[in-house]
Amino acid sequence: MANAILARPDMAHLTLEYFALLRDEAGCACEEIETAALSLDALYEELKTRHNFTLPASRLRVAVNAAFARWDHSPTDGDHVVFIPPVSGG
Amino acid sequence: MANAILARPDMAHLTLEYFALLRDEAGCACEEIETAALSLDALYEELKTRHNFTLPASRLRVAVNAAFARWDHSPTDGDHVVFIPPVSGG
Amino acid sequence: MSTFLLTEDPIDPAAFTLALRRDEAGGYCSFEGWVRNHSDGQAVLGLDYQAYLPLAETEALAVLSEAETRFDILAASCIHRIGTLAIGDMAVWIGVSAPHRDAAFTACRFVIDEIKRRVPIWKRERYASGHSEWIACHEIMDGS
Amino acid sequence: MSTFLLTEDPIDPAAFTLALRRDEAGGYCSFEGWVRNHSDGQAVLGLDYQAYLPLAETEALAVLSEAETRFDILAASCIHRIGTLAIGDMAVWIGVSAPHRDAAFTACRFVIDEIKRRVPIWKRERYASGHSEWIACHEIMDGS
Repeated sequence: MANAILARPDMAHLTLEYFALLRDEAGCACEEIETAALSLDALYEELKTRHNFTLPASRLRVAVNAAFARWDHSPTDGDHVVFIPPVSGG
Repeated sequence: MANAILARPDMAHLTLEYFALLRDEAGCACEEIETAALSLDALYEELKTRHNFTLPASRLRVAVNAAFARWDHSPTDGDHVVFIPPVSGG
Repeated sequence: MSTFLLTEDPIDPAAFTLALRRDEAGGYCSFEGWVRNHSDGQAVLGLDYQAYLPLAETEALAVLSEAETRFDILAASCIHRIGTLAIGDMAVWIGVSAPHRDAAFTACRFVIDEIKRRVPIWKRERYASGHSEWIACHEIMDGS
Repeated sequence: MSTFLLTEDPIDPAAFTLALRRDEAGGYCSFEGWVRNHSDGQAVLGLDYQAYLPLAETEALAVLSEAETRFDILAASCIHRIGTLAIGDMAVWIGVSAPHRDAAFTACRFVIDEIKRRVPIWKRERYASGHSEWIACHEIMDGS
């Protein structure tokens, strides 16, 4: 139980959806993951390593459950997370 | 013949077309006149008196044969003259 | 390149818009003037437009041609209606195609502003009060 | 008041334009983005658009609502296409009605600029060279 304080034993189950360059680099539009990441920032670094994403977090925004979120937000079990590459609509 | 120098014996036959307020005040869209006026400026003063036009020449432009003209232009026999009230298209 | 039409019929810009299409065009801006039900606090029933046709055509084409010279656009056209118009009727249509949106917007705005300023077309407002009045938008222009 | 539509079908603004009509409206400005055959000197064959639908809808409606608050307009709407587009296809349409033309132009320009800046829609350009590339228009936004 001392571990709980350091490592967060309750892994969060998340749905990730990818768009544009991130989708190409991840090789999928959607994936479900278990993560111990305590922030969206940490989550992106985890995924960046796994998928070799080329975009730094500084060029992205992030949304949780279809609303923009802060990078220090802590993802919760069941969250739907989308990292938003630079947009180019119009 | 001495009169010719002072009064221009050759009267010009002109077609006048009126628009907007000038048409309403003249009571006609078009008229043919004979004039001895030596400039469009003088012609307008002549017509202003005849039709009780309320617009001063300073608020008008003038066109001869479908092209904008100068007020000191001398109308020639056969000319088609239009005085242009302030426009308001669009 | 540019087309100007004065018409007594309801304006239908479809064919004109189509003629502005270019493979190099990335932006298209259009403006429509509609007859609105009020003017300077007075209730308006409708408008009557008159135009001095030959000079209006020359002058409007000059405006369109100036727009094509001054701005990085591909084509610009304008249709102006004359006669008796009711509330909601389209009085004027302008369309501009350009490689990029900035020039499309700027040129479209330029064309409607210049059309209003210098093309010999006149508008009479018919008020609910029964009164009607020719509207004057320009004041003295230049020496000519 | 304002409507936003994301669609995989060709854009048809007719019904949307009709819904912007008001008896108090004297000016209507619209903008269309068309797929053009070049970009930064490269020949373009077409575009692919992706959108994060729920957030794109929320954010585009926020842009339209901001336009209605900031400018003296009556209504503003936008349609954005997604999927695979060819040269000449309409990628985006914006329409704004207002009592006077100045607000119509300003608000229409505001909407397209903000849509491009912050709505989660992405464009990939397919080049004649065979290469294709996701285009980045925004850089860092704010802290969020």
